[in-house]
Amino acid sequence: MLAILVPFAGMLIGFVFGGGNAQRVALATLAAGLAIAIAIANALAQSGKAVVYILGGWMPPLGVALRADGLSVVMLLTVAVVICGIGVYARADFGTPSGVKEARAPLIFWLLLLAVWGSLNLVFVSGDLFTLYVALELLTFAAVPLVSLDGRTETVRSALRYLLYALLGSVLYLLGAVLLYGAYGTLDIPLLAARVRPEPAAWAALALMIAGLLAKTALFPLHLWLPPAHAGAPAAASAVLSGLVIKGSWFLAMRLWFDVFADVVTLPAAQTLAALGAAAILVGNVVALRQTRLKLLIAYSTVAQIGYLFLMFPLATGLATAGLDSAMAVNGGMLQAISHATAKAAMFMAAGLVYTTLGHDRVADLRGVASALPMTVLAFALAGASLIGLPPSGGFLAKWLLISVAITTAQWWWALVMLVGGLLTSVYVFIVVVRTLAPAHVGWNPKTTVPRYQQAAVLALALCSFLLGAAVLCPVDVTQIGRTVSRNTVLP
Amino acid sequence: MNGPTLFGLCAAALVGFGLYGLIVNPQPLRKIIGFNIIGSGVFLLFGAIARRGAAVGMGGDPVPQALLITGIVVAFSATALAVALLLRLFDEGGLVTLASEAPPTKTTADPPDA
Amino acid sequence: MKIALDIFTIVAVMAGAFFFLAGTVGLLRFPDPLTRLHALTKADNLGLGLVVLGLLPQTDWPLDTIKLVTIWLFALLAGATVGQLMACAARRGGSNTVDTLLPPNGNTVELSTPTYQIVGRQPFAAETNRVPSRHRDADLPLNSTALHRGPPT
Amino acid sequence: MTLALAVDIGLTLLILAMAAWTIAVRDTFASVIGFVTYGLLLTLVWVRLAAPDVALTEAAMGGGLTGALLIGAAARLRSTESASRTERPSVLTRTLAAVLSAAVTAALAICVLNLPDPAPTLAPAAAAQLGSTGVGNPVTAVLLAYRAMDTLLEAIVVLLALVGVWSLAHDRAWGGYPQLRSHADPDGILAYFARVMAPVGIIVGIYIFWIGADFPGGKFQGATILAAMWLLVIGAGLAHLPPVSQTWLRVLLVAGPLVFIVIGFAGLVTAEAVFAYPNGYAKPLILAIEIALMPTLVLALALLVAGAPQRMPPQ
Repeated sequence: MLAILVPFAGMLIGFVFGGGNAQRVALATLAAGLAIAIAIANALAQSGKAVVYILGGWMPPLGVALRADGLSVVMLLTVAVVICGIGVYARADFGTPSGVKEARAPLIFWLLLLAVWGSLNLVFVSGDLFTLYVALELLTFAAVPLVSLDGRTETVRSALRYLLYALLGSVLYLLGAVLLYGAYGTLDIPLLAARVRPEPAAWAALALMIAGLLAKTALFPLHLWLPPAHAGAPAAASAVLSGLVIKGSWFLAMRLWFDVFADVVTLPAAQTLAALGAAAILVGNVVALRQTRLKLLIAYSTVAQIGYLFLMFPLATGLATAGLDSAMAVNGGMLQAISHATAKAAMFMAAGLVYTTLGHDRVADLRGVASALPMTVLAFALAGASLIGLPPSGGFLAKWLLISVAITTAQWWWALVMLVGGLLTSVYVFIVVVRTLAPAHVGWNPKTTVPRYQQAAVLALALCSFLLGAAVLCPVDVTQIGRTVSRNTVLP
Repeated sequence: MNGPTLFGLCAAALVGFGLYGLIVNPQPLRKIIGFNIIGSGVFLLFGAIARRGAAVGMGGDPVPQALLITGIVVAFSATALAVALLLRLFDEGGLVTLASEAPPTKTTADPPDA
Repeated sequence: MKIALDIFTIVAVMAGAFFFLAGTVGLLRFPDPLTRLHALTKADNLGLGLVVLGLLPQTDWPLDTIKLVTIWLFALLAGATVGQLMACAARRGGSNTVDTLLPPNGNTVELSTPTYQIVGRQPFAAETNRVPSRHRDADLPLNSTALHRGPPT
Repeated sequence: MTLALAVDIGLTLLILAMAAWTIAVRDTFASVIGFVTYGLLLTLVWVRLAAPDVALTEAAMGGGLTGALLIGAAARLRSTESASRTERPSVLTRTLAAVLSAAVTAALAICVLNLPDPAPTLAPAAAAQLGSTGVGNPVTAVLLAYRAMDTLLEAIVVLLALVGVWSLAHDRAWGGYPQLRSHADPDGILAYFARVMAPVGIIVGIYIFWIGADFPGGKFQGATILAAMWLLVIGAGLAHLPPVSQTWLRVLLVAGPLVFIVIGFAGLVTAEAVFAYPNGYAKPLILAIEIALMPTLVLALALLVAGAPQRMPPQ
């Protein structure tokens, strides 16, 4: 499938040419990848069922299949858009300086950007648990060096800590996959879904795999690695890490939960996940409020937003046990993931521009930013509105869907957590925006002027997030394409 | 009790040992070793499962055996990356620990282009 | 004929195993690195040699036989090289800290630590002149560990 | 059968003891040595489990290269040993960790004891299709035909890890030489050993690679041996690692995956699916991929051990 191989091929070619050429290859690959994602989405919408590709003509269980259903395609598109936005933004930060044949940070950044993209696409479309393991490891190896890109001691330490968490996560995931193979003799997701039964092997596999993925997604209380890692990386890399990378392992957790273990999961297990999510929302938001540095504030806000992503599990399970279609809860979760991906990428890049302009990112001292960077502050505010959940943003729609499901399934406490979380989020977003609106000191000049296209890229992503609420107008339920069929075969 | 079951139980114990070492040992290098022991435990379990699948004249199920080779190579790459990070940390300050000396609020958040 | 070969195999392999045992006991009981190395190389060379010799009648001529003998030869070569390198390192380390090579009271309390320390510091000994200064700093505490010998308590 | 079981039990006990010692021993260097020993014992287990391909990989990579990597790191980190020993986790942490580990072990043990009988297996399916791949070793067939995608991704994993390791260079050393920590004396015994050993090792490596199509062995095992020989020669001071900016180095590094991708996509034209091989051409194509992957893996594995570039090339 082109979507996976094109980024990797781009990475390999960029590696050979090195230097400034790597950037050119990367940007060309970005354009091609975006086109491919749109083509796949189009194919899916035309046919109305999942696009399945059997690699090498070897049927599973012996061979490996790639499957793009509604969920995958939505994520493919999101990632393509966000990566392109980040790519445009990063041209200024990671251009190879003239006169140098090749510089370390730019080359590595562009190669890893493509690698992150390729591995995310693989996570979204792969239909085989072991291929997914390799994809997770690829994602880890691409993400960890992004953290330590500037090579300061503190970021190297964060990167090492991140790597250890991530390795533990993937080895636990692999352990679960091994148990499943031992019990059911296949690693193919649809085949497994048909064979898996509620018994010790499946429970242990579910627990291990989900625990491993939680460590990689940084759900509370396994979030300790995230803030220093995400805040320490350069702005464009933070946007990749916070907006996209964590969504890979979250997506996989969701895929396992709904597609593989649909008959195994229980409501109490889902409630446990959501309880962790709720704790993440409260702790992450409260700690974010107390941060003095803008990037750390945004990083802790990521910890909180990850919490929302896990509230959908009991809601969907609750709908399913009530005999209703769980699509509404799943859509809520997906929308939350998409709006967070775009909003958080925009916020980190906005913080990067603020830093470039001011020379620091202390929250207490942001005066003058609004006059120097009007587009950036607008983008930050729009992205913040999406995180808070103000209409018509994507965040609003996501939270609205989740809250209404919570009320339908009589789980009002999750709705309460979401409302409190939104309130806390609004406090720190407002603090930041209000501070930036304060007039600058007399005679103050920006340290560096920021190129207009960087601001535009940030604003575009923020607008994506803000206007995502329009998805409610979308006539077809895109995420559910190609999923109903498999669900019917799973359930007797 | 037969060979594969025995080694499967051994693998279970190895995962436990490795996990304990990974959590308890403060030194990063020891954590990396702990990770490798967990990894080998997982591989051993997979190997025992492969051996149970012996059929049609093969000593074991070839699919897990091939995946094991992939897994071992991936684990080696992970170890190499972790060791490289660790040595860079050592080069920087000589202090090799995962505990941040500073509370997280003091972590500098400077992009490199500053 | 077959049974004679089998008996030969059993005797030779057992003799080899005995040398391995003796070598291991020597490794544990001998007082200083050089004698320990001596014990170890005896085990490797003679023990492995006897095991290989004993297995020869059981193999298919010629490929497996040649493979076995080659394995033994390479083990000899590697053992001799590493033994030599470790002895050199022990010597160098010992030239200024002779007493560190001797255990505190001749018993085997800290069996393995001294040998490991010597292995561990071996790379440093020769490279101090070609690595950045920071690595030289690393060498200093190392020597002092060697002086204290054994894990600090 | 009982004798075999006795051997297995003895092996299991040894391995468990070695793992426990590796975790518990205070001295890091001792722990690393313990881990290498443990890896070699595991190799024996793989033989007992009738997985010679895995045994070769484990011996070469799990014991060998990982061991070299860890020994090098432990030797450099020795000076921090006493400092980091002071930070010990609290009793509470240790108890919780022990409980958690014991719970995981118990859960796994229950699963192991409850594995279905007869075990599900793909061996018959793999055997049935073996003829159309043209190779005789089913493990190679899985790696390069049935699940070719995984193998391609694995090569990319190794490369990506290498990029990650290189990214840890200092800016001023970018494009320079990775510095293997050698203590070279060109007339010393190690140099002599390398002169004798390297040619033989290269032959052995290529042999193991070549027979991989039909017998236990293959590119990963062979590449590891070749990488080890290269490192030996460099460690003995007879050669240098190339600077990371060399074009030939990068071309060779990406050649394997790129050839793999190209042949994979050619399958789209010649055999109607990506990674499919046209009838009758499976074996030559598989060989072509393996040969292209070989230098990639040798270089990448050796350079992973060597670490980030540290010294600038002379201007």
